[in-house]
Amino acid sequence: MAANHHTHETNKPHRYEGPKNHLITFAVSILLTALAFFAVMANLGKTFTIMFIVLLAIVQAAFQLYVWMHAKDRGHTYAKIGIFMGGIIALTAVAAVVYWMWW
Amino acid sequence: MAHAHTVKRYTGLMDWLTTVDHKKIGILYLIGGGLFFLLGGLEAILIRIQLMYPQNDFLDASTYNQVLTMHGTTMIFLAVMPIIFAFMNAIIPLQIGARDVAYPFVNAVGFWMFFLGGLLLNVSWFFNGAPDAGWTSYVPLANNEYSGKGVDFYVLGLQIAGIGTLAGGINFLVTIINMRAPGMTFMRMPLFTWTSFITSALILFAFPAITVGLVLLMFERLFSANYFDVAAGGNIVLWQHIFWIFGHPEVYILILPAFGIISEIVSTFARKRLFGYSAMVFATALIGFLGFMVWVHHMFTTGLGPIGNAIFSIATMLIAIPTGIKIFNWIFTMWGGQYSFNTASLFAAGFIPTFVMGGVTGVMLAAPAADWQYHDSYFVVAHFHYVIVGGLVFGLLAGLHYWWPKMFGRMLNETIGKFSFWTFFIGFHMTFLVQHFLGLWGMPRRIFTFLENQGLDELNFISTIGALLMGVSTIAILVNIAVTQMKPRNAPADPWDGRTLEWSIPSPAPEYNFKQIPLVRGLDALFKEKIEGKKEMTPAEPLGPIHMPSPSILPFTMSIGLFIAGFGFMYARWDFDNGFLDAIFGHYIVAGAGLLITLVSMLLRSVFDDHGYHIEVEELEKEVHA
Amino acid sequence: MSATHHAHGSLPAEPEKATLEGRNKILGFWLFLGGETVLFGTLFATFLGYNNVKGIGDGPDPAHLFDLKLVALATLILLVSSLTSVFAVQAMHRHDKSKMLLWFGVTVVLGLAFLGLEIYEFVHYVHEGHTFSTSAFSSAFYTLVGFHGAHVLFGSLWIALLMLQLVKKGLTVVTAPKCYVAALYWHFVDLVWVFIFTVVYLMSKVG
Amino acid sequence: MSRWKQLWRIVPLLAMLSLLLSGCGQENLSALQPKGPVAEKQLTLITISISVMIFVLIVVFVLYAYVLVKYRRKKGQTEYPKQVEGNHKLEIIWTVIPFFLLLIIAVPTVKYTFELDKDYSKDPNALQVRVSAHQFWWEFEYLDQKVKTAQDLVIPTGRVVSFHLETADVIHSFWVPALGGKKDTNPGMTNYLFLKANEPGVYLGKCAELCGQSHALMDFKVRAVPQEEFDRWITAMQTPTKEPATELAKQGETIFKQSCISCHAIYATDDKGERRVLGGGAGPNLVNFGNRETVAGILYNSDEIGGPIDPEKQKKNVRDWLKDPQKIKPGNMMPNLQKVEGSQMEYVVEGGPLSDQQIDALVEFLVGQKQ
Ligand code: HEA
Ligand code: HEA
Ligand SMILES: [Cu+2]
Repeated sequence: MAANHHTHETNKPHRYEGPKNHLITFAVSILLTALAFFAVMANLGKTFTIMFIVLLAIVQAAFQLYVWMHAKDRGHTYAKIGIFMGGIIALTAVAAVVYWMWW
Repeated sequence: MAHAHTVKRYTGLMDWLTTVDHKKIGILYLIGGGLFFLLGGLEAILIRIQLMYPQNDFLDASTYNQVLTMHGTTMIFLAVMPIIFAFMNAIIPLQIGARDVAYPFVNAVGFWMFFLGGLLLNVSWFFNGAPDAGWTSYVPLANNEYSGKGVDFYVLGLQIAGIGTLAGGINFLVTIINMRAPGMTFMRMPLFTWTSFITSALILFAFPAITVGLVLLMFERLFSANYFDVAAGGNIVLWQHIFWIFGHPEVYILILPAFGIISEIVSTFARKRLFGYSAMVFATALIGFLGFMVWVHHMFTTGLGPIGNAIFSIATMLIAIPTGIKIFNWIFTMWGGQYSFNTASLFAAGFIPTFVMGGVTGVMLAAPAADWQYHDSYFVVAHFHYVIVGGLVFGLLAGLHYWWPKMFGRMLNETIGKFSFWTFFIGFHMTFLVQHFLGLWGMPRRIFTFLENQGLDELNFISTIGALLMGVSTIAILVNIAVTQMKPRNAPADPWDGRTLEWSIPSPAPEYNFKQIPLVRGLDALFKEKIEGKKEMTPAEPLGPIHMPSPSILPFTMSIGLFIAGFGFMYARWDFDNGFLDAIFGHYIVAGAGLLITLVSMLLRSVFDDHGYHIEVEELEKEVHA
Repeated sequence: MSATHHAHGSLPAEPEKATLEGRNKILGFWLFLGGETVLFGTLFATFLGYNNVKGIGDGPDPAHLFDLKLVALATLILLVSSLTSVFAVQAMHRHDKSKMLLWFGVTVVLGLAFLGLEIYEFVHYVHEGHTFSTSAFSSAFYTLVGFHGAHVLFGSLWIALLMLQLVKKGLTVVTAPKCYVAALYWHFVDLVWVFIFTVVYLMSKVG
Repeated sequence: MSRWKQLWRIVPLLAMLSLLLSGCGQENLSALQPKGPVAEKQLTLITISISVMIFVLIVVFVLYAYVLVKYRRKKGQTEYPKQVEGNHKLEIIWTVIPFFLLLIIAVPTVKYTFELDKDYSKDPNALQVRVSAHQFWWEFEYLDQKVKTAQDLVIPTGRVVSFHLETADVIHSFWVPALGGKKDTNPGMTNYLFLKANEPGVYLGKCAELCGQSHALMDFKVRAVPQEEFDRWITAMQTPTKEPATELAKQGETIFKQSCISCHAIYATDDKGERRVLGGGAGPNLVNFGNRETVAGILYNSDEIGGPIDPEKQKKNVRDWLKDPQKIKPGNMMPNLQKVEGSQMEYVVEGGPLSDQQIDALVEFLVGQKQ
């Protein structure tokens, strides 16, 4: 990955992008939030519900990251690496505290 | 571009307070970190004098705990990290062929935050005593109930310094990603730049954890939160997790740049390219990643149970593999080379075996069942001083002698340099080799004294003598600097027959670094030109005016604001016995005023754009002959 | 490669990426968000440490305390504000300053509305005996949610300030990256809320 | 070959090192002279890993010494040496070999980590002792025997002792290097640790987690005795001491009951004239105090560790302690009995300040606390 190649990639002329994807993301967000809400109301069992709603949150976050925050566009390699690493480390911390704080 | 020509240049003190030049900031970091190193070293000497004899009463128990805490905290956060930042600032832009860092302003903010945060921490000596709960500040010992006011200084001082470090880390990540010269691909970057890159990434991901930790401790101590109060459902292990989620990556933040420095020096003085360059890069990244997955090895005796202990034990041991790759690659860089000895290369040569000795004891510590014997004993003290002093400090001293001409334009004295190497090397091993045995023989760490008749007397005495020898060495280094400073500024551009870009420009580097951005054609860019018979780099652009950022006092005022706010928060609930002081602290007026100074500075920065100024071609031509 | 070279010329399609300074700013900001992820991760860990396992301590049971209706409304507000900040950035790409101001304005108003709700909620909880110092759990709760609230507050002020700059200086290659970055920040704050909504509020009602 | 010659030079050095390793350290304190199966296993693990590490060090040092000697720059070398990029075969070797070396350590590590973390707290054959750590002293409660003591832990040899580790204040860590260890005492939680002594003896115990000013002085003693002697000791602990014989000691008991008993438990005569354990638990339990190895865990009553008690020494120790406890253990919770210039302990004990004569009475009473 050459340096000039990199500057090049961010300089690509940009097509004007309509609001369609953004609106879809909005609809997805609302939908997923509502779904999580109903999943909790529906009493599907503790472990399942928790896993399910956390999964929904992750999906929604991914949508927002990729569409609203443009992580899907070119020139976002480091942005994605940054968020992804941050996420892994955050998750490790959460998992550790949940498993190894009380015994 | 009518407005761009008003050149604002300050001189004297104002110049240093307002500078946004990465090379000057590098020097500021070196001075700041250097002063704190002397302070931390002095504290180490006090520790060692107290432990010279059994039941010595040179320091009392309470003072000892303060000295101990401040020694660890100062050394880690305020001495070696800033010195690392000094080299990153002074060298990275030069190594990647850049005129500047990505955010000159933020860079200055980073320095001042570190410096004032460090100052805040250290003025605790003059107020209500220094922090005394160890550099790890385990709760509940660090809660109000069991420790002095000093821990507030720890919390706020480190918080401010930490924000500065984070800012610096992001600056270097972006600089390295976006500011490389044409042809300087990632896989052509010098290893110091690479390791600093990974270190910056570790800073980015590790410091937020300690930020949260310090916030929790601050709220617990100053605002009656209850995270760590067992009676309120709190749990003290949380602090240990958060501290070490930060703390372990922190030790790799420290050591990786030293690996980089050693790689540069070994390769330069062996006159050979680095053996296994790609493996070195890969190993660095792997160490960085694994570094986040092993923190529980500091908590083997906390009682997490065998499953957790075993998992983190194996993860920890794995780090030996990429580190070993580095060690062997250095040795094989020298293999078939022509290693020559001067102060810089001696320190680098001393690094390799010494660091390995520290590393292998690390792997020993990684075995939980055995660590139950080592933990919190002098064996651990020996381990981490072997990696930190024998590793990192050797690396930094090597770097100091290596890059001194580039930073200051003068060559350090070799005779004094060699003297300081040998005294440091011998003193170091004398101090810390015996501590392994002290630990195994049953001496716990963090004790202000030990009883006689426990078989610990002789080794402690030897250890103290060694520390004094390191003190002699440190003084020799200071003398060397003073002597050198009195000599004329006549260092050649390339005193060591260097291989990387920083040696292609004058010593010290001009403020714009490269008159023309160089075109990089391979690894060891300068060396590549040299063997093709060229004297200097091929420029990648025609000579033209160079845009420079303006100096600014705002980084300084921002940090001063936080410094004041720190005091305000600490003493908000304090009884001064003085109506006026009680009023202004008690109503958060001081805290608010401090924050206001910071916010207004930020606002000013945001509202008034910095157009910078240009250095014109005529000026550039002139400076070449000057 | 200076900002000033472009400042007065015709604006490129993506003004935020036209200068090296702008690109640096965006990249650095993304990385900063990576750090923020760890920051919030640690706060979530703290919260979960006290929520999930044992040690809830004194004070009212969160399962009864938390009012999901209010939180759902807050969620909606924040989601919409995220969308409006997208619109602002799109307007920026069309070089439509007044639409930009409009959408950013809506974003700020929604942000403040969210904050209002949150303050109302906190006051209510405190009346119920769920104060900052009630228990480890309550301390962790206020720290996590409060940190997020502080982010919303900061974001609102920041975007408001940028609107002022837009009015005064216009849309240039200097102001554009700032606006883009502020929008990124706003999305991130919204994204964190998605997890707070899930982990703090919804999960308190599970089981 | 010169490389092998280099190796031989290191051998005497190594021999010295291992001598230092095995022969030294004080018996009863050193982790290298294990006196029980836990410490023995830990030493095995330590030995395995040290051997691997010494092997690594030899390899690195020999290679390195060779390189430093052979490839230093010589006069007249102006040409650059050959620029070598790397060598895949070599790189694979130094990735794979360390991996296997690690395996040698990892297997026993995992095995012992599980083995030594076994929970004996429900095992009827194990002696159950609750350890309660305080700033800066240790309390030991024999759960089945209903006996409490402080500073001196008495255990039977050849029997697993299961410790229930707790704390009254901050984190401490329970460590007896010669028997094995260690584990933290965490507020609000109980940790379990088991140890076993092979042979009779007195082993030194330490606090291994910074716990405040006198962390350094938070020592305790483990006296391992044969089972019968242990049983006798338990019986002695359970049997009330006799009324003090001398006037002085009687006076001492009166002062004790007035000034000390709110914190310290001891056998004394209650209102009904019955002798039983009276007193609070905020300070160390003083039952059988006269038989303790030390005063305050650090002032030795005998000339050598585990030796017979020297009554004069013991009296002096008790008196020194009572006259200025802050000097001996800075930051401890015990109030002053007399006025002490510049003491960091602000208050003086209830009924105090005591005269020198009263202190003598207390000393007399306390040293008499034994069967
Ligand atoms: C620069 C700092 C630094 C570095 C680089 C390291 C490196 C390592 N550390 Fe260390 N460590 C500290 C600083 C550092 N440490 C500090 C400050 C503490 C104490 C904190 C406190 O409590 O105050 C500590 C404590 C500490 C502990 C906790 C001990 C305890 O408190 O009980 C452990 C346990 O696993 C550990 C392990 C390791 C390991 C496995 C490495 C590895 O990275 C080492 C890897 C290197 C090698 C192994 C050598 C080279 C390799 C070869 C030649 C290949 C062949 C080798 C083998 C097959 C073994 N360290
Ligand atoms: C970067 C980190 C670093 C560095 C460089 C050092 C350097 C040294 N350290 Fe320390 N150390 C720590 C980090 C570090 N240390 C940490 C984290 C702890 C744990 C703290 C804790 O438990 O909480 C610790 C603990 C620690 C202990 C254990 C104390 C205890 O547990 O009770 C000891 C004891 O020997 C010690 C000694 C030394 C010595 C002799 C040096 C020497 O190498 C120092 C050499 C330097 C000098 C000798 C300079 C002397 C200065 C002058 C001569 C000039 C003076 C003049 C002026 C000020 C104008 N250190
Ligand atoms: Cu570690």
